[in-house]
Amino acid sequence: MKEMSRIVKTVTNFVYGFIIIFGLYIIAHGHLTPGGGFQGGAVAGSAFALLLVSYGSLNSNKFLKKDIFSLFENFGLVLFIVLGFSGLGITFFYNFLANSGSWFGNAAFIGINPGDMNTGGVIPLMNIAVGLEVLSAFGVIVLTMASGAEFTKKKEKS
Amino acid sequence: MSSFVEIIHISTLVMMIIASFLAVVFRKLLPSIIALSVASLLLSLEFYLLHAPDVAIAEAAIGAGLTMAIFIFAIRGTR
Amino acid sequence: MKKIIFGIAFIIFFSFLIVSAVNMRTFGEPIISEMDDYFIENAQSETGANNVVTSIVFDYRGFDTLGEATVLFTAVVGIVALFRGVKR
Amino acid sequence: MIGNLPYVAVVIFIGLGIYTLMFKKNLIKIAIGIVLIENGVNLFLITLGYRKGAIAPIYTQAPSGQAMVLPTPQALTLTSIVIGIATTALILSIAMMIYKHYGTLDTDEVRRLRG
Repeated sequence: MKEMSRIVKTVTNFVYGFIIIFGLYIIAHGHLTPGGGFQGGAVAGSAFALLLVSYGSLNSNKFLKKDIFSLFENFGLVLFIVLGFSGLGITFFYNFLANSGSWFGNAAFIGINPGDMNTGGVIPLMNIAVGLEVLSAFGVIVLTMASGAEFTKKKEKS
Repeated sequence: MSSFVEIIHISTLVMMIIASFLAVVFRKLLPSIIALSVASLLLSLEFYLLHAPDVAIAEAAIGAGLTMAIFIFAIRGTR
Repeated sequence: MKKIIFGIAFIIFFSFLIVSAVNMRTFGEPIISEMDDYFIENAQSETGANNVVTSIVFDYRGFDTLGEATVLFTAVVGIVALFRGVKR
Repeated sequence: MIGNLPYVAVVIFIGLGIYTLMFKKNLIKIAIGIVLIENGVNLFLITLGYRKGAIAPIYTQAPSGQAMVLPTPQALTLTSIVIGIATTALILSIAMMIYKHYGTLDTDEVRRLRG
């Protein structure tokens, strides 16, 4: 796909950082406000789709590398499985950090409260792992399909 | 007060049905996909009206953004 | 000929769906809700998260999320293997 | 006043999707039909968990003393949406490779040109 006009590229340069920051905010506050790993990963992945559409698939291969995305995807999935196996002293997927006083281990107020960032046990760590995996997976899907569209279309007669 | 919310609810459902009907009827592929994206965005508003903000964020990001990009790559690859 | 048979089958199926949708229980009044009431009551004291949906997704039903992550990983591997011969 | 209108909307979504799967010949059009069926199923799951006059199931800054919507169907729908985008991407990739191999997207043509 060819690159688009200068107006589209200027707006993209201005706006894509804010979209990625908003996605990371949704991932980090997943246990207090609406959001979580899936939603934040999807929002940040749409920023990569915006970059790819506006700059064209040939130019954007210089700053979006498929191998780095694939590496982060594997890292997220392995981190999620390790966090699931860590509570195996009692059951699989046991929340061993909640109400323990260490990382993310404050006891939550019961009932309606303004929210404390330091609660939730193992849930924020799992949010980060799943968010990393979903973000990288959407990046790999969009990059691969954009380079495959150049491959499967009919050659123009020159 | 509640009747106002119900009017918004009913009009969202009716517009969603019209948009998905247009997505099936159109002959050319690009207008059809734009109608599908509009239907998905209205479905996200419907989820918010049913008190499910988590699902509304996910549907707005995935259904209206990434599905559109993937379908456009597929059309560019098959012409 | 094939289109006529498919059309008749589609009309019968669609009318069945319409009848069953009109005769369903009233909108906005769930009947069985013991499990959800337990989740709403005890999610804050057991997991410490304010968002009940996130505590269900990552704590009570972690197996579903594990299967979902595996399905997403498998789909990505399938797409990359399908376009393997494409040079950048 | 609203009655059972959301269930009727679900049925119309699924009916349009099955009509597209039955009578259309283009492969990308068939993918659009599958996406419509997914939307209908997601709306059905959310509609089953709705409770009239309740609030969203989040305790942060909520108004006090009201019932909450059932949270389990929302969690399952969240899983369903991500699986839907993954399968749609796989379907479209296979359609692009079929176009590369046969040169057309019509299903009858693809069946005739076998070999």
